[in-house]
Amino acid sequence: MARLLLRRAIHGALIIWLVATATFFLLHLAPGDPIAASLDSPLTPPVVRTHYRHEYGLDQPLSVQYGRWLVMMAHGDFGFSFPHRRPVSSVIASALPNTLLLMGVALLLSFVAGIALGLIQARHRGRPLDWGLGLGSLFFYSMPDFWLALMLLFLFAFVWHVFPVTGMFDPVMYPYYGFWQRVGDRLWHLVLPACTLALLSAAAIARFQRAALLDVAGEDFVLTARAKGVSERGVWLHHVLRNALLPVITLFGLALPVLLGGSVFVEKVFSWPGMGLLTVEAIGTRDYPLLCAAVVIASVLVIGGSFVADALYAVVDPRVRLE
Amino acid sequence: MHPLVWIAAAVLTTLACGAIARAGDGDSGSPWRIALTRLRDNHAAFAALCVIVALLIVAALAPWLAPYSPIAQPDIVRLKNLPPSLAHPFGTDFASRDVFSRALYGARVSLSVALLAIVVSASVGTAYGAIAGYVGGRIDTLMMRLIDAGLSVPRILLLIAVLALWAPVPLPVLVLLLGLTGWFGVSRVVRAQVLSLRERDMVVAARALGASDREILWRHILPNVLSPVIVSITLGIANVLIVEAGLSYLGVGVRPPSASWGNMILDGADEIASLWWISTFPGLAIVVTVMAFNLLGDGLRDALDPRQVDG
Amino acid sequence: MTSTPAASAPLLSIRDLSTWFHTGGRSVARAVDGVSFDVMPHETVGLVGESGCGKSVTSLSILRLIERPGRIEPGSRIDFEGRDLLSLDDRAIRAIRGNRISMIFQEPMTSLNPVFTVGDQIAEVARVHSTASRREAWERAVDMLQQVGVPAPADRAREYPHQLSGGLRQRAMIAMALMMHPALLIADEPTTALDVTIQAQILELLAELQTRVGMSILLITHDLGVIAESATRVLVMYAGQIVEEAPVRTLFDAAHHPYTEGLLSAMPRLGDRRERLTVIPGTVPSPTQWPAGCRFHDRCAYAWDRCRTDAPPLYQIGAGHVSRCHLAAEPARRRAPAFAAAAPAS
Amino acid sequence: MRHLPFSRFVLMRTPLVASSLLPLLAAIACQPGDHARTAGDQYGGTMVIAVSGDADALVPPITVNSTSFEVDGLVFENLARPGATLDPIGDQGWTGELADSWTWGKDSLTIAFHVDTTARWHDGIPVRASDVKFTLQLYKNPKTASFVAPLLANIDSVSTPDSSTAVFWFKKRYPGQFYDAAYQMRILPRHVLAGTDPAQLQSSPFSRHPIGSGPYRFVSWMPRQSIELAADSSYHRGRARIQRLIWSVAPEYNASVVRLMSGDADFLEFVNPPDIPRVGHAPNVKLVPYPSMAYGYLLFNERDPNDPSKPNALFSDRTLRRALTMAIDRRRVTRSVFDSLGAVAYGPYTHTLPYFDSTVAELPFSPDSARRLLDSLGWHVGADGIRSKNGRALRFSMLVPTSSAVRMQTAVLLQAMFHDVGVQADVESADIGTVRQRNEGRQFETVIEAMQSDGNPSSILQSWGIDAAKAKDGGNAGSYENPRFDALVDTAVAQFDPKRARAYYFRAYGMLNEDAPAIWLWEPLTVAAVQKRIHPVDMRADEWFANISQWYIPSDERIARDQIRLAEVQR
Repeated sequence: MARLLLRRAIHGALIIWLVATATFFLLHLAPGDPIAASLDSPLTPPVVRTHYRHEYGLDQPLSVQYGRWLVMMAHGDFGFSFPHRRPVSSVIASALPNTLLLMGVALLLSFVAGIALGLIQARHRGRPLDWGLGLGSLFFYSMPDFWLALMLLFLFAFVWHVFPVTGMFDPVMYPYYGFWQRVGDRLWHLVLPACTLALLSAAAIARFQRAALLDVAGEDFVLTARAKGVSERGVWLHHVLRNALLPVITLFGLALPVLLGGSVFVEKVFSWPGMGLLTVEAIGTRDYPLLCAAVVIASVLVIGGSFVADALYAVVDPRVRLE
Repeated sequence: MHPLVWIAAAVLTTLACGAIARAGDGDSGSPWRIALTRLRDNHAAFAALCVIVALLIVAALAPWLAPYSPIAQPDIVRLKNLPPSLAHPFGTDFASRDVFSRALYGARVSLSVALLAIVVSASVGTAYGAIAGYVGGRIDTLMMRLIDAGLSVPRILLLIAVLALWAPVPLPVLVLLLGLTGWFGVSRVVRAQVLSLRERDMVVAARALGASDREILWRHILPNVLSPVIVSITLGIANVLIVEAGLSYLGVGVRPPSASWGNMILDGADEIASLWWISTFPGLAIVVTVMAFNLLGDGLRDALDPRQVDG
Repeated sequence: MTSTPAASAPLLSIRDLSTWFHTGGRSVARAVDGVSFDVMPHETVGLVGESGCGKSVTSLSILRLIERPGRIEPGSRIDFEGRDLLSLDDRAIRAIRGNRISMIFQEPMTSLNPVFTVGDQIAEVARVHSTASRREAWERAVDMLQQVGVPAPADRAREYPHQLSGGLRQRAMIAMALMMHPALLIADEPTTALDVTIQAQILELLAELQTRVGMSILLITHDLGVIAESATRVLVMYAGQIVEEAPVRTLFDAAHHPYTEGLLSAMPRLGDRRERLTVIPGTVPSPTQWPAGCRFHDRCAYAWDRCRTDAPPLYQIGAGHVSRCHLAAEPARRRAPAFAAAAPAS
Repeated sequence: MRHLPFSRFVLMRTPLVASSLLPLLAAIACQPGDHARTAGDQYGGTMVIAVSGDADALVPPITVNSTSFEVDGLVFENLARPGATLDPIGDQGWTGELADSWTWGKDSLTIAFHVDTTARWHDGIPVRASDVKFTLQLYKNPKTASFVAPLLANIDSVSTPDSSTAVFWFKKRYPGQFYDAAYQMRILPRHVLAGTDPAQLQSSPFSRHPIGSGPYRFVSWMPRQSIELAADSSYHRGRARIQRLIWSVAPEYNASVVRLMSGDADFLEFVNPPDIPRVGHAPNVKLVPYPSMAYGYLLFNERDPNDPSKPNALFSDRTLRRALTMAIDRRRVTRSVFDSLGAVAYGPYTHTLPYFDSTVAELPFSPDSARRLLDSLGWHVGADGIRSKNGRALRFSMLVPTSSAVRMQTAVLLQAMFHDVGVQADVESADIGTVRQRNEGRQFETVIEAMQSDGNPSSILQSWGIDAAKAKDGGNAGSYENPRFDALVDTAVAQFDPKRARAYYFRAYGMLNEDAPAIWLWEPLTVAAVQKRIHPVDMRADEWFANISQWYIPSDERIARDQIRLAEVQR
């Protein structure tokens, strides 16, 4: 088991290195650089740009830059973000938790909602409720995430004025709130972005969960359970769901990259100060060190996510656990 | 794409629909015939197919159907930003262009980008998966590791980065990029299928009879891989449509003045509160189209599944 | 219609049971089509037939385990211990399932839930049907495993199904079924998936338990060898109907229905695991389109005009022996031996 | 010239809609009774400023970012501040800020500023002349790499005869002397920064927590979310009336509008024209138009994009440029993009500034003349409706930054007008970094530029002079070279009499219209949206926030967030 873990860790590290290197060259070979992108006023004296290019080694040959960067990464130093005028690690430290919060809540919401929906649909298989819910989740599943975000923003924030439209908390009052008020304020700000993200993946999970449940519902042991006199509720919640959760756990690993991609749009529309927005802005400003770090972190998340999913699978499925 | 290509596509799909509608009862006959019958009996999938055909026809006939030119700016001061009316069912945008006409032409751009991109990913994915599955062993492992690496990068981030950094990217390159980042799933499906087929009797027999690897791949394995690939393609089109819309929404996909549904949403995104129609209608068009392809994909999966038994 | 000589009241009495599957469109699959029979207390009744003849659907109908689009048609009647099972509400029928009537199935691997321990699944029966606490239920489960001959039952109970051998799994299934000392055990192909030696052990175990618990068994199988060993009375099913009923000895000595004849002449030795008896020419017809007249006529070596048009009734042949064949009326048409040439050479 | 942040304008969003908006504005702008109250109860309150981007480093010499520019403008002080006309010549209309008085040297090569002795840094230390001297050294230090340094080239040094007098020594006499000395630099605290390596300024703690001498002191900064300032009660020019200022960051413009209308934000610097009716009808919001110094134009590259040593095959031809200019209905474009909130640009200098020439001879809009001119140059219309000459089609690309919806929209409008006269112009959009880089490298055919002019007319040589064309990545990206133009500006710069300077400048502007190195398109009128409880809201074109310390919130109009007490602010 330990050897297996080690092997997976090495594979993961290799993949991350591959991805990071590809990103590095992709960025540095592209036209433009962070200095030109940040000092964008035509009135900026050229000497200033030259100065900063030299300071950040952007005037060095690419191979030298790559070598330096590798050494820095090996020491856990992500470099300095010129547009933010801060070390990349500090920029990311202020953004990553926000994204993790958003994704965590969205993940939880989407799995709970998706599994519940799938269960309702499967229990009412072939009836109008199943049909309606199926069409409904397909509708959301087929929606571009940014458009859903825009529409929710339009309806809830512009037309009905129900939820706040930007940020993670009220910038003015937050410092003066008590603990519970703060929690409430944060949750209030979380509703729209988390629901947007959750709706999209919940729709996918519901579709998947329904199929998995129906697969399991046809198994012999379900008939056994019924023949034992177990109630319908017990059959579905105990016997069927427990088995049908296994394939859904693998979705956990697959959902992460989807959520990461979705968070780019959702964070943009709702001005959520997380990694997705940071990355999009960093592309605009050609913030190489920040972008490289963001890509590395994204792939760590994705690889880590699938790792966790596998581990979870092993915990839940006795057949895998004991072999 | 050339309008003739569009018309051809629409005609072919219509013929396919006709064939499906005329197909006899599927209790007997070839697997394809059974699949067609099943598809016809699946009302939702069949409706979706009709929607897709209609969309293809609309896209093909856009120049004749659209009331205005998609790029004409009849009066940039007085006719801009009009709300929906009889003359302009979807309203007009900032340059006094008719949103309805642009949505029709947008169907062309969005659909052709999606279709062509999926052709790229399906061919690359099938080839890659077939080779990996057929060769097996260490090469297969290595090839699958590469897929893992590819899948660990969020696709949308990668595309945004490439497209923004190397802007402006011409449309064919955009299509290529969309295709080349979307084949991992297909190749996994194909590989799994090939792995299981490799040991089947007919392949073993063909090998015993001295057939070459290429012949076996071509004659025995690929035809059997076709149905999962068809399903992947249909669902893939839905996915590519969304990805392209997202990129265009960020301003790095299809560039103006060409109308794609995504960049039409961008046109109105900042003014969603004042000029809701500019973003809403193209968004609905995407939802309907993507839904149709998803429904059709689901239907095809059920129809082509040999395990599925009637009743 | 049936002719049970015993004086006591039947434990289970089925009359005109029809279970049809409405698969959409115009076609209706009449999987079980007017079946009637009785099961007496302490009796073992065998139900035989090829796959697709309606055996399993009959057994599932008894416990009302038929799911949509299947439906037990109005006019059917199933009386058990004096109660009409078809008129019970959901709660009441659940109280009977696994309690007064239990079932065991062909494939013990897939019939056990892979994510729960064996003991847990056996104990669940007690938890559902009694007020036993978790612990009591568990202890009874271990005790039951011991009774069905599982060695080291306390350890086995903590294991998952995939960790047990096929024989032990089936024993676990039996333990689960007998947990509440049912009056009737429906055993649907209980030995088909097992090795020959294990098959014998399981049949022995069932016989032993039957005497100990004092229950009736409805034994469903396609294997006449199993019937010969265990059953006292045999029902032969074909195309959704009972075509012959007889005491086991009568059936083996003097089968009347050509279909039974075919089954007997193709009878595999104990342990032959062939799914389908291939020696009768043709296959079971589709339940959506039963043939007119006698449903067996197109596979029957004796069939004549009448068989193609008139559906035969159940003819009384002897004591407790009925057959659904016009030969009962025109015995002269039987030319022997109908299937000898087709019998396997070995 | 003065360095101004540029990104605000770059990010300006899609304008659209509506008929005449000016009445709406006029009605709201003249709020009576703004000054009717006494000042006694006017201290206090909170103003939330909605901005689209976070600050970078809060150190004036190196910041390029508009939010930083605003925050720094209130934390730090200049020596003096200009009057409303922003006249860069001489010291007419200027008032003291950190300096309370100044005297010119006899030869006009020195100016002695007397630093207000009551001025204190926010940590309590008095401001001294030595801080001024230190500031100049820091700005000019090459290791600082300040954008402002080149603008200080004519200042030789600062001497400090006593602790409150800072004497600026100039290398030569010139009209902009006072402007450069008093307004280019924000004075920094020597006692805090003396130990900091100028090259490390951006990563110093100071850049995250600045200490200045201005009306507001720094309180807190939550990266990418908000920055908070509080009125400094001991400010030497009198405590600012609004107690707290909070910059709240939301990259989406939409969100800022909604927050303003719902009352969550108090101030939005720029409202898109299409939103003006909606925002204007919100009961709690007033719209305040104020002059802007931005203008947009389509710049022709007179050099070959592939080889800058060669002239451009198309745009080196003055007649062709003139013809293309005449093909564009600039009034219509402006009206479409900005409705009534924009004016046609006449050159690289806006209406609001003192050296604007409203009589300049612009090229007329005349598609017919354009066609005639193109015909006469040998560009004839082909079968596809596009002109060509010797097999080369009259076709070029217009480079536009994706982030600027205004310019994207302009490009689409221009495209259709060019097409009318048989010219094919392709829109080529790229992100702002790429656009800038290609400008530097002269790798474009035409580009739609938007500029923020400063008050100083002499700076046009930075964008249109020969030196700026020849220098590698100099500011004259289009490589317009006309020695007569350079001579006219040089002469104008040397004039100490504003009237005579004006005459020369006007002739130079005329040349920029005659030669058509660019198609001058539009200058937008900026409209800010402010909560009605904030008074009196007067804004200056270069720094909207210049007078913010005089704004107030009457006590009877305060809302919940205005009630937070001072003690709590100093948590």
